Amino acid sequence: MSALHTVALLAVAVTATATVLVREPPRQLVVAGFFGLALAVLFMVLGAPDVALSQIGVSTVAVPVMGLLTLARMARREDEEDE
Amino acid sequence: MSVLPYVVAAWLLLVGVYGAITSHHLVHLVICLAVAQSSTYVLLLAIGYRTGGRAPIFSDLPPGTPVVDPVVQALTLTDVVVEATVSAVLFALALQAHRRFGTADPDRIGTLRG
Amino acid sequence: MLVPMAVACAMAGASAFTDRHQGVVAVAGAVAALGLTIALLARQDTRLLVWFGGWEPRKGVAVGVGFAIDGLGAGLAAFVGALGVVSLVLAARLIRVEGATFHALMLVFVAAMIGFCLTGDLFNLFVFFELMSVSAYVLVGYEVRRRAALEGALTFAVTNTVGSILLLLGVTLLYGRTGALNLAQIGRTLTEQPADGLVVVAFALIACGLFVKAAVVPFHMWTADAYAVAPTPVCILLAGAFSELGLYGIARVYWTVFDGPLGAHADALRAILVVAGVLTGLLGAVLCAAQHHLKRMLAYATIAQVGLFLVGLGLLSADGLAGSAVWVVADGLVKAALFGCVAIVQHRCGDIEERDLHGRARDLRPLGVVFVLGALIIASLPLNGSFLGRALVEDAALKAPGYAWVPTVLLVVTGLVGGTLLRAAARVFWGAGAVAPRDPAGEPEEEETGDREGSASLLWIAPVVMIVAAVAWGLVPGLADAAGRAAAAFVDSHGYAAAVLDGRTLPVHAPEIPAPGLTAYLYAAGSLALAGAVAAVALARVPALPAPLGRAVDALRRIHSGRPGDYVAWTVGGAATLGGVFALTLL
Amino acid sequence: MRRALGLLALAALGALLVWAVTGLADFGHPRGPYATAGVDLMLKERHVDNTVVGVTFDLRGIDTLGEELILFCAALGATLLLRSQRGEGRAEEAAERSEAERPRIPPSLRAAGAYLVGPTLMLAVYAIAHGYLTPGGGFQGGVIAAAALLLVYAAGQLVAIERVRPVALVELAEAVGAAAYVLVAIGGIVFAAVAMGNFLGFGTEGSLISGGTIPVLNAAVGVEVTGALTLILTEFLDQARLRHSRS
Repeated sequence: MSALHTVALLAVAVTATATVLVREPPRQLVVAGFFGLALAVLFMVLGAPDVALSQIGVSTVAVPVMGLLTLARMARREDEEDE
Repeated sequence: MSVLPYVVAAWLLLVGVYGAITSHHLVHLVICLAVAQSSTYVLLLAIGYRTGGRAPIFSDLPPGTPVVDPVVQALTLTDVVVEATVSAVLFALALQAHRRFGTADPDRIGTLRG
Repeated sequence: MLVPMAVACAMAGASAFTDRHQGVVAVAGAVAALGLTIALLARQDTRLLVWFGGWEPRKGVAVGVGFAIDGLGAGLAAFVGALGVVSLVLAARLIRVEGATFHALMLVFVAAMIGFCLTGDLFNLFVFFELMSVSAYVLVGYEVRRRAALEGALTFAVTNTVGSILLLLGVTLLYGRTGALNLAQIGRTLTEQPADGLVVVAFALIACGLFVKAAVVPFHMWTADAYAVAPTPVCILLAGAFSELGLYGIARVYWTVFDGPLGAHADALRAILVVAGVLTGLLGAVLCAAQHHLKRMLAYATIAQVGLFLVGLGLLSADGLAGSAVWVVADGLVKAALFGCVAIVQHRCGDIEERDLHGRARDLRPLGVVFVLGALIIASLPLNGSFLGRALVEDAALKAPGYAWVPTVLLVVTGLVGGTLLRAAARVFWGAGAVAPRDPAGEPEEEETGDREGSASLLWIAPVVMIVAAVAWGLVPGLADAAGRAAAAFVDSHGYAAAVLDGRTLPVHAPEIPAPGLTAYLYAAGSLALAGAVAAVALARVPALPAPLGRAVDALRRIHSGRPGDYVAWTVGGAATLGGVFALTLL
Repeated sequence: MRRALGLLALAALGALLVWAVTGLADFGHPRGPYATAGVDLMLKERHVDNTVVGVTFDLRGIDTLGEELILFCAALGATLLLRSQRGEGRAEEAAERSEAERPRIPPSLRAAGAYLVGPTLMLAVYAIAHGYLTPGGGFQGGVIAAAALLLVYAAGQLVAIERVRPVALVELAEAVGAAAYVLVAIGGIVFAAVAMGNFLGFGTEGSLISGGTIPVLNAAVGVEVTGALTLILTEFLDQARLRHSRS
């Protein structure tokens, strides 16, 4: 249980809380990306490079982008309904 | 302090589910579920960690070096991919729901009762 | 031995979804699955062990993933395979399939359920659990153009995701304690020391995950929303096998892992499970009676029946388990038949609301006969599968001290459900009774997209075959004894561990399974009478419920708000409650 | 009321969880025979250096098979759900496409491009440095490939602001989607075939199951993951790009 572990864990906890508490979807997705990064760092510290790698790919890139695209689609549709 | 990793894992679950309960936007809901799911990764890897252990990849290690548990890493890999796929399906559903109902608020979606 | 089948399904799925003969390929794959599982069932005398990749246990330490196939698991798997064939055949007629995606998903769904029945590894259990969930989300939401389908799929997916997270956390805790993932191995390691908080909480988490699947109160909220909107073939699989598999998972995990460490508190656990089952049964029955949307009615009927199965399982005795097993199969067949009937009515009349259909299906009366027969079987008409299974459960309950009241509950629940279905049949097929009152909570349902043209002869055959099978199932000679033997082997955790880890087979002494006695016939008569009474009262428009009761029912229905947030809240609440109760009683 | 119930339940659940985890072995001192056994078997009997890959694809290969099926389902499902809403005939799609010229790029997408360049570059660098360490991690390879395509696409989105006619991009998306279909199918079949060979080898140990199958499975998984993720992301991108022509 080194200081490194502690820092990484706390970073994960904080970013996770932020991810949940930030309610505006686009911003939240960005926060979620940083949460994914924090997780990946933690995994590195825990000696799991493979997991860290796929974690970066999934929860830093894939999931937020899917969310952003979903939001983009929703936003555009709402614009059309306004028009 | 040796339970801190486990407590953090539990915290991830709680905060994620809390977000899911109080969510007012489907995308937010999905992300909160992802957070909750990540608690399982943390718990798995924390359980498998061995103090002073190296990553269980022996290309640059002499055999016999203490390493962290490779099994939990394999499980976590599976888990990560599962989360990604579930999120994808949920996002797709959310998109369709927004199209049909004109809202992304899970509480204002609803034709089924009782 | 299983996996060639699962893989065959996967490949059929993959190829089906590149070429165009998907229907044939799919049915062929399902039939292959059925054949293989029946072959498994045929040799149910001993446990069949399959260690994938040939990773035999080393010095009693299971290093690989193994399937431990025993009678009950193989039987359930074969049953799933059969249902899969039926629903795929129906799908060929019933659903306008775009591409082959639907068949591919159905095959994967069936394969996952079969694997879930056979696996002997905890994490592998989770993987198959997740696999069937994901395929089911998509299948439920298959008819994307209907709002209800989307909503059902959403709540279904959200709630079950939470459930699977809880399940996986429980698995992780167990791995952290025992460093093993093989069920038998975990059980053996856990018995070495007294159970503590970790074991109990892990059990609670795993149970919650599986209860969500099994739709046990209060984890049942998503069920009606999902079942009511899924395409009929999917409904057959969901209502016939999906929920029941949750219970099977509980039984499997309990009798391999937690029987040893928690065996000392079996009485407390028995009480908890039976009470949960009774609550589920009663709630399901009441809500079923309050329904006018035929498919939702059947969905709540499923919940009620699942509760009763949980009672049989929760008695934690071999014959109770055997009873539930027999009952599950019969009920699955009946449910398939009923859903088939509803599908035909919908196909003809383009409507599914009992009140709108009032008397409009007069020309389908033969079908109405099938429907009525199904309702009567649910109310445990003697000499059929349901009756046999229920009789076994009743015997088990009467044997267990302090549970003599259970058969009465079974009587009430089955009577209520059967009566409701009779009422619906009388209204829809014979136009009996006055037009049902407008349903305050329900809202008009869009039509399901099914091809109207094309002969429905196939549709007609399926329900008849199912209902006949359900009756015949109860007449299979020696069925009760076979089920009893299988169940006895199932609950014998020491024998399981010895077979899996040491390759030794211990002798199993099967319980004495009596033929259904007089009491069984009396109870059956009772629930049949109750069913008739319920139907008559409902049709005669006697003010069925005193006002406060009516308000209570409305309140109950309002709880099922269709909001994911609420459902998640209920799920977590249930998890906390279950965990708390376990913590208080099992230590 | 829901929030209150939820908080209450969560508090109780949290208490239970904390109670449970105190029963775990101290952090850094795992128990159990599985880990060491797995490492030894991988090194002695399979001669694979990356024991994680070994465990994933050999010791617990069946889990990975199931997981690939999950991916398969999700890819099919996302496609199904997303395609259906513009699947009502090519004509309409063509209309949508013509409308899709010079779309207003929503700010969130710019945010996507801007925020994701950093992490993804880091990812790429890390992948290169890490590739030597783990010969072919199927997931990682697949994820990175998909992410790379995604970055290209995001860049395309940013470029599209400068009035590059986006029709080409849509066509590209369609093509990539179609290709991804095939990839998923092939990946699934190859994986299943090899895995089945592996399982059917039950009894004749060592013959079929050697370190030899691991790279194959690895490759198959890589193909499958790439295909599936690419397919899913492409579908979402199409959604974001095509204009919705019905109310």
